[in-house]
Amino acid sequence: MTPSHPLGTAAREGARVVQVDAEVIRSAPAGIYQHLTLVAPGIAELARPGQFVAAAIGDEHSSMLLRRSFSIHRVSPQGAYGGTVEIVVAAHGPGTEQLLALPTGARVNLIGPLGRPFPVPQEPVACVLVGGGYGSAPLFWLADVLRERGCHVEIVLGAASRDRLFGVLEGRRSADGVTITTDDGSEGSKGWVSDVLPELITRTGASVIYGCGPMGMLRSLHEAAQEHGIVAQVAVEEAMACGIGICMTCVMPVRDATGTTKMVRSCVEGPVFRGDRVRWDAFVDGRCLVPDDALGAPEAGAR
Amino acid sequence: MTPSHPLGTAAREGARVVQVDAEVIRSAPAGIYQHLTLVAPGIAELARPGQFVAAAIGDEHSSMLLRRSFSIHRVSPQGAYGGTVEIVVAAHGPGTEQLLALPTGARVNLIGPLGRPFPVPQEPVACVLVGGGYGSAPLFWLADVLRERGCHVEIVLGAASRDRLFGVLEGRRSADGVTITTDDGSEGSKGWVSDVLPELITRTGASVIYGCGPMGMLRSLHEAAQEHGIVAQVAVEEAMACGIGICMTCVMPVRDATGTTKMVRSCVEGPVFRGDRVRWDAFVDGRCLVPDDALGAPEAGAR
Amino acid sequence: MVDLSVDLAGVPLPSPMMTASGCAANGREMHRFIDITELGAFVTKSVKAAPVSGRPTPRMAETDSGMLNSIGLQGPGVAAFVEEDLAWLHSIGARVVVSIAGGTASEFAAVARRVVRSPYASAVAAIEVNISCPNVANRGLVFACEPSGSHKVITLVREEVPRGIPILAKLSPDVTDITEIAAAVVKAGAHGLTMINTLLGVAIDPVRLRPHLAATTGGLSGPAVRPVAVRAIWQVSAAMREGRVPAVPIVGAGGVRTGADALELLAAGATAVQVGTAAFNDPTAPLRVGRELADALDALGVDRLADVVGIAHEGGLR
Amino acid sequence: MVDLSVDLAGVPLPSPMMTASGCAANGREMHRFIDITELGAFVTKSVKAAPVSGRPTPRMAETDSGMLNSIGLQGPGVAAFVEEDLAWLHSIGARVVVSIAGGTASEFAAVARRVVRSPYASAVAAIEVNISCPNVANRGLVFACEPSGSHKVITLVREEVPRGIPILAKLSPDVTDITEIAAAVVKAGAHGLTMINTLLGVAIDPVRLRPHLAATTGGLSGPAVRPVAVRAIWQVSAAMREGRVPAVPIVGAGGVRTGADALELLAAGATAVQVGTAAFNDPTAPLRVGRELADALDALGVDRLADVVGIAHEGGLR
Ligand SMILES: Cc1cc2nc3c(=O)[nH]c(=O)nc-3n(C[C@H](O)[C@H](O)[C@H](O)COP(=O)(O)OP(=O)(O)OC[C@H]3O[C@@H](n4cnc5c(N)ncnc54)[C@H](O)[C@@H]3O)c2cc1C
Ligand SMILES: Cc1cc2nc3c(=O)[nH]c(=O)nc-3n(C[C@H](O)[C@H](O)[C@H](O)COP(=O)(O)OP(=O)(O)OC[C@H]3O[C@@H](n4cnc5c(N)ncnc54)[C@H](O)[C@@H]3O)c2cc1C
Ligand SMILES: Cc1cc2nc3c(=O)[nH]c(=O)nc-3n(C[C@H](O)[C@H](O)[C@H](O)COP(=O)(O)O)c2cc1C
Ligand SMILES: Cc1cc2nc3c(=O)[nH]c(=O)nc-3n(C[C@H](O)[C@H](O)[C@H](O)COP(=O)(O)O)c2cc1C
Ligand code: FES
Ligand code: FES
Repeated sequence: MTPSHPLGTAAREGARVVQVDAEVIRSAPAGIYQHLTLVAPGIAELARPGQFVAAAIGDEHSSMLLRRSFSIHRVSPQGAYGGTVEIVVAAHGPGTEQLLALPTGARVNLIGPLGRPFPVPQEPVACVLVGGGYGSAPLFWLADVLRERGCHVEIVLGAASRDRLFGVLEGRRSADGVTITTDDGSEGSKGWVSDVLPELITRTGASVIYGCGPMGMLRSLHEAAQEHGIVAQVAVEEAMACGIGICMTCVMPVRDATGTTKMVRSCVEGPVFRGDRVRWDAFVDGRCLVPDDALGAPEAGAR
Repeated sequence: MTPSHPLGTAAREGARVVQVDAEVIRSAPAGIYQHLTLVAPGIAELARPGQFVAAAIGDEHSSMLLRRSFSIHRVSPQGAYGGTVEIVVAAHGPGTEQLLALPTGARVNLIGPLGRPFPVPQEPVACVLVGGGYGSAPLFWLADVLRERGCHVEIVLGAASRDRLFGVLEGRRSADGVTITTDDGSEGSKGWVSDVLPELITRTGASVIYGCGPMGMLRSLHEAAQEHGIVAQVAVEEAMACGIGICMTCVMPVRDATGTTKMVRSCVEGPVFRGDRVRWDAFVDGRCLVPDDALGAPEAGAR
Repeated sequence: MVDLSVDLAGVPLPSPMMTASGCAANGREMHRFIDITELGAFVTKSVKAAPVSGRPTPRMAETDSGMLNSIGLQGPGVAAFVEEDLAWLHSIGARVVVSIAGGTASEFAAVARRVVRSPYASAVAAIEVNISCPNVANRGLVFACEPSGSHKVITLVREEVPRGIPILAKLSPDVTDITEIAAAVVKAGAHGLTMINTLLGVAIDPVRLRPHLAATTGGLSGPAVRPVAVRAIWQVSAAMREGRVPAVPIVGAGGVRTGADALELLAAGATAVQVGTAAFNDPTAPLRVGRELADALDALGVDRLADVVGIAHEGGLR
Repeated sequence: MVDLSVDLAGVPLPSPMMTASGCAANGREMHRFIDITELGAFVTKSVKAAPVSGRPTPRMAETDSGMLNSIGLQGPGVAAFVEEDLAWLHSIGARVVVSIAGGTASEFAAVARRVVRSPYASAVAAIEVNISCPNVANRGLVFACEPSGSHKVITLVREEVPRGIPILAKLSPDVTDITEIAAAVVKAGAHGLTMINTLLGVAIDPVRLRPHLAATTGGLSGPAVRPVAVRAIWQVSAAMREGRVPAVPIVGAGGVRTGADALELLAAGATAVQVGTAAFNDPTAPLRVGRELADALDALGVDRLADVVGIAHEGGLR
C-alpha cells in the first residue's frame, strides 16, 4: 500500500514547528529497535535535543487516528536529500508496528519539533546522561551539544537485556565515559542504572543528570539527584493523542515556580521537566492521579 | 506497509471454495484499469467463468471491513508459482484504490470462487458475449470455454471511451469476431452495444447472449434477446458486503421457476441470472425496490 | 490448555464464541469455511412468523471501521425456518440460539412456540428475543426503547418456552438508560441478556447527496461501536453487582474482530461473545477469535475463561 | 468559486468550518498550524466558573476509527479564560464560539454573564452551551439526557446573553429520543443546536483487564461515530421540517475528517460543521476540510453551500 496521505502540511511563519509529508529514506534494525531516517524539511533546522516528532499512522482510511510521538534521535539540517530526522522505534502496538514495517520511499506525515528541549547549562559542568531502553535515543545528540560547550559527559545505558540497549557504540563516540547496566547481566553490570549512579555522580562531580526512559527509572534519577543536591532533567513519556497541545490527554501534576501543583500538558510544557517539580507521588500502578492539592482538584472525597 | 494479515484461511472438504492469503505477483495497467495476477492456491482449480473472488482490504487495522468483489478474469491452475487468479480492477473508491496500488509481493486475503458461473450450452451454438467497460474481464475465458465446445463466439466490447475498453487484443485472440462501440466514438463505432446487437444476433443466428457490465446495459441485452426470442445470461454487480451469502445486502428481485418473485442474494444465486427472470422494473434511479408482489413484501402502502 | 467452557443460564457451552444474529445467515454458508458445531453456539437470523422480503437496496453502507445495514429482517418465516434451517442445524449437531422477532408481543410468542415445539427443539440451546423491532401497536417505536413493551414481549415468550431453554433478551444501545430496560426484561423472566444490537445511523451518498440506504436509516455495527458495547455491558453488569438489576448472564456483541476485543467484553461482564460484522470481513472470525482468546488468556496466565468474566469490575488482573 | 458563507442564526460566517470544543484548546496551539481567523468560527474548550483539574490519566484510549476521552473539562475557570484566552482570540480577530459548562444551571448562567460582559465580547460569534455535563443537583445525571434540566440551563443562560449573540445548545446522542431534548432547548430559547457531543464508551486494557481510562467511562468521538451524528442531525432536521421542533440552524459535529464527511452532515441538515478529533490526526483539518468541501461542491456543480443544507431531505441533487 502506498498511502495517498492527503493530510495537511503546514509551516507558518514564526511558528517554529512544521507539518510535513516526510519520506523514509532508511530503515534499519538496531537491536530490537528500528532506526528510521526521514527527509523532513524544516524539522531538522528547528530541532534541539529532547524535542520530539509526532507521526500520523497511515492515510485518511487508517483506523488509527492518533499521532505517535518519538524522541528525535538526531537531525542533519543539510544533506543530499534536504534536512533529515532520525528516530528509533520500538514495537509496542499496531501504530509502531506499521511504522517499523515501512519500506524506504514510504511517506509519513510528521509534526515537529515538539515540546521543550533539554535545558543546557551555561557553564562547562559535568553531566550524567541516563537512558533506559530506547530512551537513550535523544542522548547522544545532547552529549554532542554538551561537549561542544566543554561539559564532561558520562552516559549510562540501562535495559532489561543486551538486545534492548540502544546506542552502545554511539555512546562511546559521543561521551567521555559509558556505563552499561542490564537487568539480566547480559551486558555491562547486572542491575539498574540507579545502582551505578551515586558513584558516578560523586566521581565526576556532576551537577546535572539528564534522563529519558520509563517513569520508574526517571523517579530513581530524581531521587539520586536529590540525594546529591543536584538537579535531574527528565524527559517523560506520557500517552499522547496529538502531541501539539490541543487534546489535554497527556497531562501530569507538576509544581510551578510558586509551588502550586497543576495538571500540565507534557507535550508542550514537557516532555522535559525538572525532577523536583514532578509530583512523583501521583503516579500509582500505571495511572496518574490528580493530587488533592492540585489547582482545580475536586474537593477531596467528591471524586 | 506490509499488512500483518491475521485473517483466517479455510479450505474445508467438499466446500468448493477456499479462503487464502493470496500474493500479488504481477500488477500492470490496462487502459485505465489495473490487471492483477495473484497466487491463490485452490481458487484456480475450482473456478469457472462468471465466478468471482471477494478480497479483504488491508489487515485487522484497516477501517474498511467489507470485502470487495471482482470477476475472475482468468485462472491458471498450474504454473511456476502454483495456481494463479487474475482480476481487473477499476478505481472506484478507497478499497479499489488500495488494491490497485499494491506492490508485487503484497498479500490479499481472497475468498473464491464465488457465485454461479455462466451456464454453458450443451450444443455448439452461436453466442454473443457483451462486456461493458471492465465487465468484459470474465468473457475471454468464457469465450475459450465456448469455442472448445465448438460454439461460434462473437464478442462485443463497449465503453464510454477508448481508455475504458478492456481486452480488445485479447478479444481478437479469443473470439471469432469482435465488435467495439464507444459512446464518444474514440474507438469502434460510436454508440452503445445495444445498437450493434440486433444485426449481430441475426447475422450469427446466436441462441444465447452473455453479458457483464452496468445494469442499464444488461437490461438492454435482455430486451434485445427477448426481441429475438433467445435468452440472455447476465452477470450483475450489486453492492456486496460479504460475497458469501451471510449478510443479505446484495439481494435483488428475481422470479423463480414458478414465477414467484423473491429477493434473492446475487452473490450466491447470482451473479449470473437469466435475463427473463430479473425484475428489471424494480431498478429505479440507482435503487432497487421490493416489488409489491414479491414474497413477504410489505402490504402495499404499509411501506 | 485454557478451559474456555462457560455456563449460559444453566446450559453448558464448550466455548464462549457465537455468531451474531443476521451475520451468519442460517449456517450453511458459514459451514463452508468453519465447522459451526465447534462454536459455543450458532445464532440464527431473527425470524418472524411469516416470510419477510426485507428492505429495498442499497441495504448497506460501509462506514469507518463499521457498516450500516437495513436488511429489514428478511427471512423465510418460522415454518420454513424450522423445516429447512433448524432441521439442518439439528442434523449436523450444532448448538443453536434461535433469534426470534415480531411486530407484536404475541407474534414473538407464536414464533417461539413454533420453534420449541418443533422436532428439532433438542438443538435449541437458547431463544434470543430480538426486541429491537418496531412495535406495530406503538407507532413503530422499537420495543427495546421502552421498558413496558419489552416486558410484555418477554412475558409472553416466557409462557411458551419450556424450562431448560433459557431466554435471552437482546437490547438496543439507543436508550438513555440501558439498565432500566435490562431490569424490565429480567423481571419479566429473561434468563440472560444479549448486548448490543446495532446503533441507529444514517450515511449520505456524497455524490447524490441523498441517504445512501434506500431505507434512509440503518443499524451501525462493527469495531466502531465496540466501546459502546463494552460500556453497555459494563453498566448493566455494574447494576447487577449493585443489586439494581437481578443478576443473569450477559452475552456480549458489538465490534468483536480479535481475541483482544472478545476479552474486553468478557472482562466488562459478558459470559459469552458474539462475532457479527467481522465475519463479513473474515468468515472464520467466530472460531479464529476463540483461538486468539485462548492464546491471550494463556499469555496472561489465566487457566479458566470463567475467571475473567467481569474481572474489570474487581480491579483487573493482579 | 463556491460561496461557502452561511448564516448562523443571524450571524454571517464566511465559512461553515469550525473547530469542535475541547479539540483545539483555546486557539494558540492550532494557530501555529493554520490561521484560525480563516475559520467560520473558533470554538473554545468548555469553561466552567472556577479552575478544573480534570480527571486522572490515562484520559484517552484509541479505538477503531475513534477514541475515548475523559478529560473532565480541565480548564482555567472563566476569569482566566476571559483575560488570557478570549483576549488573545479577540486580538487576532478570530470569530469565537465560546463553549460554557456548569454543574448547575446557575453556574452556566454565571459563566455566560462573565463572557458577554467582558471587554472582548465583540469577538463572540455565539455561546455554545455544553449541556453534556453532570447535573450536580440530579445525582450527576447529564443535563442533556433529560428535557427539564436542559430547558432550565438554556432558560437561565438566555437571560444573560444579549440579543445578537446566538445561543447554541450542544446535545448528547445518548438519549432515546433526541428530538425531545431538541424541542425542550429550542423552546427555552436556544437559537441553534450543536450535534453531537461524544457517545459514552468504555475500553478495557487487554493486559491488565481493567478499564483503560482511569475514570472508567469516556466519550467516544471520531469517524466511528459519524453515522450517529448524521442520524441525529437527520432526525432533528426532519422533526423541524414536520413542525415538531421549531426550526433553528444546526451545527454538525461528529467524525468529520474529509470534505465528503462534512458534506454528509450538511446534506442531512447542518448549516455549519465542526472538526474535532480529526484535528489530533491533522491540525490543519478544520481548514483542509473546508477546502475539500469547496472542491467537492464545485465538482457537483453547486455554487452556494447554502443550497445543499438539508438537501438529502428533498431527494438529493438532481
Ligand atoms: C515524548 C515521547 C517520546 C517518545 N519517544 C519514543 C521513541 O523514541 N521511541 C519509541 O519507540 N517510542 C517512543 N515513545 C513512545 C511511543 O510514542 C509509543 O510507543 C507509541 O505511541 C505506541 O503506539 P502504538 O500504536 O504502537 O501502541 P498503542 O498502545 O496501540 O497506542 C495507542 C495510543 O496510545 C498512545 N500511546 C501508547 N503508549 C504511549 C506512550 N508510551 N507514549 C505516548 N503515547 C502512547 C499512542 O499515541 C496511541 O494514541 C515516546 C513517547 C513520548 C510521549
Ligand atoms: C460480482 C461482482 C463482480 C465485480 N467485478 C469487478 C471487476 O471485475 N472489476 C472491478 O473493478 N470491479 C468489479 N466489481 C465492482 C467492485 O466490487 C466495486 O467497484 C468495489 O467493491 C468498490 O469498492 P471501493 O472501496 O473502491 O468503493 P466504495 O464505494 O467505497 O465501496 C464501499 C462498499 O460498497 C461495496 N460496493 C460499492 N460498489 C460496489 C459494486 N459495484 N459492486 C459490489 N460492491 C460494491 C464495496 O464492496 C464496499 O463494501 C464487481 C462487483 C461484483 C458484485
Ligand atoms: C447485516 C446485519 C444484519 C443483522 N441482523 C440482525 C437480526 O436479524 N437480528 C438481530 O438481533 N441482530 C441483527 N444484527 C445485529 C447483530 O446481531 C449484532 O448485534 C450487531 O451487529 C453488533 O455486533 P457486530 O458489531 O459484531 O456486528 C444484524 C447486524 C448486521 C450487520
Ligand atoms: C479530547 C476531547 C475533548 C472534548 N471536550 C469537549 C468539551 O470540553 N466540550 C464539549 O462540548 N465537547 C467536547 N468534546 C466533544 C467534541 O467537541 C465533539 O462534539 C465530539 O468529539 C464529536 O466530534 P468529533 O468526532 O469531530 O471529535 C471533546 C472531544 C474530545 C475528543
Ligand atoms: S498530547 Fe494532546 S495536549 Fe498533549
Ligand atoms: S454479499 Fe453478503 S449475502 Fe450476498
